[in-house]
Amino acid sequence: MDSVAHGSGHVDHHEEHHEERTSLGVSNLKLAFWVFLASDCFFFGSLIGTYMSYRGKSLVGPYPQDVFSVEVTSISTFLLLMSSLTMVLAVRAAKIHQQSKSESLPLTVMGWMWATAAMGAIFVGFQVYEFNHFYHEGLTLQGNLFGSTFYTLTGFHGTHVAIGVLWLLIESCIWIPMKWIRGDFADRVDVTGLYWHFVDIVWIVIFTLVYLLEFVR
Amino acid sequence: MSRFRALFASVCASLWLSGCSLWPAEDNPFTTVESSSDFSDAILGVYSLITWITCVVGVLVAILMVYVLIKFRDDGSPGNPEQVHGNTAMELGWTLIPVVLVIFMVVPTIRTIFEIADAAPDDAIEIRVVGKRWWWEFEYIEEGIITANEIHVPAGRPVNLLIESDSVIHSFWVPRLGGKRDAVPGRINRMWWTITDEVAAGETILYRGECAEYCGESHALMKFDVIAHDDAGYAEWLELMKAPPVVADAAVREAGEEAFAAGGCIGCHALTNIDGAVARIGPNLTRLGNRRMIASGTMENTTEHLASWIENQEEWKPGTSYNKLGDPRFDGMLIPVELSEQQVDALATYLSALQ
Amino acid sequence: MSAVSTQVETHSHAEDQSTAQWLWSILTTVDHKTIGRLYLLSGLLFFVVGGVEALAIRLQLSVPNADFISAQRYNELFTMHATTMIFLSVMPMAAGFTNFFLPLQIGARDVVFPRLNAYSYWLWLAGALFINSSFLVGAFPDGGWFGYANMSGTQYSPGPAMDFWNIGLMILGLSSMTAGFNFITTVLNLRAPGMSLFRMPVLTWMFTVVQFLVVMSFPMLTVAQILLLFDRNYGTNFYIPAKGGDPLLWQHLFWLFGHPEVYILILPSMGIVSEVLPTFSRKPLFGAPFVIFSGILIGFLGFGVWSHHMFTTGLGPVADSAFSLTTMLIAIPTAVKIFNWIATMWGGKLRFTAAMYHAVGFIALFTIGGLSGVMHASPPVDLQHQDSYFVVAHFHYVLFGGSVIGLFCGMYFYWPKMFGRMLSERLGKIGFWFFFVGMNLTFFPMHFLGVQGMPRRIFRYEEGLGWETSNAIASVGAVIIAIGTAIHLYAMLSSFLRPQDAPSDPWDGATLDWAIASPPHHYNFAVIPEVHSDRPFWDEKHENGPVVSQEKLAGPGEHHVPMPPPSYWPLVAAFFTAGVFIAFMFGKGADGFDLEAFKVQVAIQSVFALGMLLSILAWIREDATHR
Amino acid sequence: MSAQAHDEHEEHIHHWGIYVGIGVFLAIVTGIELGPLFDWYNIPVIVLLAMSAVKFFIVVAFFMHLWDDAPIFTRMFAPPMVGATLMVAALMLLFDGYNPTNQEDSFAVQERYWTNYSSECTSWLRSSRTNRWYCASPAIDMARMVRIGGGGPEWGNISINVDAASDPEKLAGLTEFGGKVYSARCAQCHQADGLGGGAYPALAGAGEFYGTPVNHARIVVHGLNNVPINVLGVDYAGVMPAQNDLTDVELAAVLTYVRHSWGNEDGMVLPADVAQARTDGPWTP
Repeated sequence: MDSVAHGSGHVDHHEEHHEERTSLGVSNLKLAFWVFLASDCFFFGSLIGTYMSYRGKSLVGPYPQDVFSVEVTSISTFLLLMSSLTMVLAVRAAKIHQQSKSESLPLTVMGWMWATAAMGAIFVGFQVYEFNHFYHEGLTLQGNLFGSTFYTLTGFHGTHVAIGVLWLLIESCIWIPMKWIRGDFADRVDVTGLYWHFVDIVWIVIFTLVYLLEFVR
Repeated sequence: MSRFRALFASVCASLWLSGCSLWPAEDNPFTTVESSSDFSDAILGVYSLITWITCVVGVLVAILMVYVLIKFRDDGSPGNPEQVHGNTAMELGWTLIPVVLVIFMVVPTIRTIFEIADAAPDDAIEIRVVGKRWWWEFEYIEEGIITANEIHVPAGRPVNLLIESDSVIHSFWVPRLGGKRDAVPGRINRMWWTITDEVAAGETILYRGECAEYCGESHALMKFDVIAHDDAGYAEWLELMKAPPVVADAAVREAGEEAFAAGGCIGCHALTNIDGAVARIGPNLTRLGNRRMIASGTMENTTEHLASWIENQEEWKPGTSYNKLGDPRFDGMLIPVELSEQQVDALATYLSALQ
Repeated sequence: MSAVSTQVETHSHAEDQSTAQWLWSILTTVDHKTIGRLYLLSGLLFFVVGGVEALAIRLQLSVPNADFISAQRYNELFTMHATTMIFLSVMPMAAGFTNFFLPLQIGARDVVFPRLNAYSYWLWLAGALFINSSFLVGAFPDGGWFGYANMSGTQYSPGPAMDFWNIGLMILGLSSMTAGFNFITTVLNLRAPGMSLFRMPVLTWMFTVVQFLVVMSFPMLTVAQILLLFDRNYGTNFYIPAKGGDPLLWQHLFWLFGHPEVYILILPSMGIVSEVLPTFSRKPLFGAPFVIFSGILIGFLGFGVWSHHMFTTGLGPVADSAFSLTTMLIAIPTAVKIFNWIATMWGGKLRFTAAMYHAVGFIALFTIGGLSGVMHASPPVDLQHQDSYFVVAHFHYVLFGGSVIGLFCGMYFYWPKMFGRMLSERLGKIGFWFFFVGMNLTFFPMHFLGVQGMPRRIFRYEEGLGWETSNAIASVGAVIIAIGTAIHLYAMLSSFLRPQDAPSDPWDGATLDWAIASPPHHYNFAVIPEVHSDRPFWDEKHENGPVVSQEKLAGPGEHHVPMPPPSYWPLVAAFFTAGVFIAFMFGKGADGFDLEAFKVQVAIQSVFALGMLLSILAWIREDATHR
Repeated sequence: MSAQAHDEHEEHIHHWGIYVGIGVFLAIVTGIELGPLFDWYNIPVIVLLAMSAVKFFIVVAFFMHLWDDAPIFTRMFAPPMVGATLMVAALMLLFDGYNPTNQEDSFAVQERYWTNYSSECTSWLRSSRTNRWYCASPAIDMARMVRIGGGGPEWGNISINVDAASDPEKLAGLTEFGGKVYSARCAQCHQADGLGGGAYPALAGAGEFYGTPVNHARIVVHGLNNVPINVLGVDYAGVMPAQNDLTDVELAAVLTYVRHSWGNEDGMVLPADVAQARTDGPWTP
């Protein structure tokens, strides 16, 4: 429910040539999105705070060492990292296409976005597999504190990634080819990129605090 | 208790409206400004200091405002007043004054925090306080006595309270003996005080307490008493509680014990003079006759009240009957069997006779 | 809501629309002014609802051992009184002023994302109606506005009551956050040329700080409520002590949101007073940058003080000292603000209009409330004050004496600009005195009740505790406040019966919003003025500075300036978003996780989520085609 | 998009090689971090956190372009990031029981829960990774858990070793211990004399109703929820609260006590029967 409706009804004028004047010279959409990321910082901050506060306080039941199969998780971490790379290349391609002012279909941009979406989808797939595997190992949402906090934190992150994949697919398959976005098309792809990178850095924090910290003496 | 603290407390207490408080304990049993323990002495010290500072500042600001409102009314003369935008010196001034006042308040505050929080002396009487849904269970850990809604303590000796809850969050508060501590389920909060009032031989002083944290329907009816004795009185109370009372009148005893078993009271209540009555789900009824109030401060302890309480708990304390929520986990009071009139009276007279 | 019927036209060339056309124009409005009026009037409506709940509470507490109202009904009343007053009355009224005046004061034609602005209002309305719909099901929330854990869990609040409260507040939280993104971007990006940040009016500064607080504090509430929702629906054990969970986690997360929330409630009123005082003292706000900086400082220190609500839960001396220090630090910027207000009046030519009455009343009452607050910033004192009526007195002085009287000051000051009609000064002053006297009669005795040890949220008290007289006086005072509210409402409703004849600058104001028509044309500024100081309109009128008033810049009457067309997608998207949240009500297992209930919930939720997705796509598509 | 904003970004398109280089660097750092997972080497916690922080800032600075983008974005993102980090640290401090008395208190309180908790685990799982046993049956009766004082095993434990004892010893031991459990948990409704009354069925002489030991155990372990039954000619449809928080031995003892009191002579119920009853699920007529 964190996907914010990105209405883009600028206050703008019918005359094409008269551009919208902004006081800071930055795009409204991008500025609003950074504010959303600031808010999401506190959202994940609270979830990570809950997980870290309850770490080691489970009375009973499977502990992290008992269930973590980190080979799977490290592969999905690599995937998410590389998807961040493809996303940056997509944003770069969008800027080039924007400057070249060509009317043709920005295939390179769509290509990179599909790659990102694909890797994101695989990451979510790994996440679902991991949840299933842990469930059969006895780690349930209701069983103990570790189960509750772990599934809530990684579950909400997984939902954010899923929303990101959906956003990438809709953008690359509907908005861009059907020209729903006109003019500042690089701006839209840039904002999608910001969301994806934010979700990636949150995973960097989660991967370290939840998984790696368990195996470090 | 460090000597310095006592000195500091007395100095500030004397500031407190020259000793005679506006709300004396006689007609304000829950007053927070009359101290009867070292804990509340310390609090009263900081309390009166900060109250004085805030009142003086409040009066000064009020005077300043009234002056400005009267002096600078619009006298109808044309033109605008001098367009003053600001004055950094004054800004600095009224930033530093509050800083000084804050320092003046913070230093004694932090000193008192650490004094209140230091560990209780070893010879303190340890009492486990368990907040339940709408009554208090007190357990004298060394003595092995379990009672409800009344704490008996000797004046002059430190009392260490281990406050916890087995239902929702309550808050243990005896205003005259010091601040409140929340009874949080899953955690033990400590508080200790020594009653400083002198208790004449054979006499007792009553300090009333209440639950301060919202805990459901009968949150308002969860009061308890702290009764201070002199050392002899306290020792005598201990024996009383340990030895099961003898009910002289045999008829009352038989009828009472029969009703106690028939009504299923044995399932929840413990009673020293009935063997097998050891359950701790309901309050411990040992020597119920001696208690001042019943149903945790809801009504005076008379046989009629006891009978009507057994008859209909919901009317006295809303929310206490099981079937209200139909949920066995509810800590309410339920008599599983319809008791006849005589059985209720027999129970009431029997329990009142446990003196 | 009938008050809205005669007045609100989205376009100033208001021909006689049929009621259906007018209603459709409301439902599809994207004009920040219409949304501002909707927020204000909805806030007023719920202020009356909250007031009635308060009267019922005071009735039950007027005499000892009263049984006008049962314990369960009383617990529901005080929960809904607090939730209604905070989330459904004071915040929307402040949002109404923010929506209406933030764009005007920075010289913008509208907010950056007009449809997102409409979406926020409709989502807010959905949340408000959803919480109150619990009344129809007979399950009014009874866990307190704070909903402390392990009492708000299924074991001790088994019914759907706390689910209504929990999910309703999540909807309200999301609506406030979306509005926050919108306003922060508007303030930063759509300022008039020449208006640097420090040339913005103080009211807009306070609105901006509030929006930052909203955006950064509501996530903590949302997370706390998600964890409570999982505990209640799916049997997780975040707050269940039996399995290692700690009820204090809820208190930490709730008050991490809670304290910034109370600054969200007070800063708009501080901004309004900082505009009203200079106008009626005929001189600039004394030390405006200091007032702005202290507002920012109050806002962000607000994130570091949350545990002063938890001094009695035994956090340990170190935590208590730290939070006591940060709490007392907030007293300093507050004092700076109060002294600056008084210094503004010093040397001025004070004109006592109804708005000025309320502004001076605000300073007096807020000072008392602030000082009584400093008293229990110190943990030893707070051990006696916490959960007693002293705290009730404190926060009613700052919330009623501060926020509410500040908002009513804003109504008497800005009504001509918002609705184009003057409010009767006579009724305003009478209403103020009823508020002032009633408020002091009600809440000052509560200080004494607190010192006499009366705990909060008790539905009944016995005689002989010394609490009788103060409670009786308080109940009488509450009736006087009710009369004052009635007088104010009468003044406002009767203003709609009079023609729209308010001048565009009734109080000789100093900021851009007074430089345009009352009520402003739908495009606000035909020509966006150049700003050279923090009081552009005052400089034009009194210091023959550069011209900013629209009459002179663009000539009188209507101009054709294209504005974004109305759109119904915000309403549709808000409906589906609310549906996604409300579907959680159906996923509740009787005792922990129940797969069938979860399947029903997911089915309903995916339908609404799909609807939300499609409406967002249509929303974006609409933008592309309407270009 | 505003015109002048566009020119500003015009020349800032980096060569794709930079991004790929950064991507590779991040991958390498992540690879190093995985060392302790496979027990190749250990990394001190501080170093691990530092490595993650470096990855974090690189992604924020270069992939999210905060390094060369408008400063307002950095000013918008940095304070909340610092705020969120401080909040996590504050919550960890407040919850780790910095206050020493909290620490040993919470162990004391949880130790009480643990003893109640461990005795109820009906099925255990062993982790294939650490060979540690852990409880896999999450169904814990909350009511019993939460009662700190009450409901404790104040009836002590059984005097005999049920499996080893001979039949007569077993019967005597079970009935003696069962009596104590009965008076504490069952007398409240079925009365001490087993005659019940009102909404509660009599147990004396109800042998043919509760039938085989496993059936009898199923009725008591899972309870009855408004199931219409007929005991000694009287119809009941009330609620028999589930007693699943009692252990197998306690239930076997109380059931044997019932089957050998007030004139009943209906054989013994053994812990194995109770265990079987737990898995068979609730009894239906």
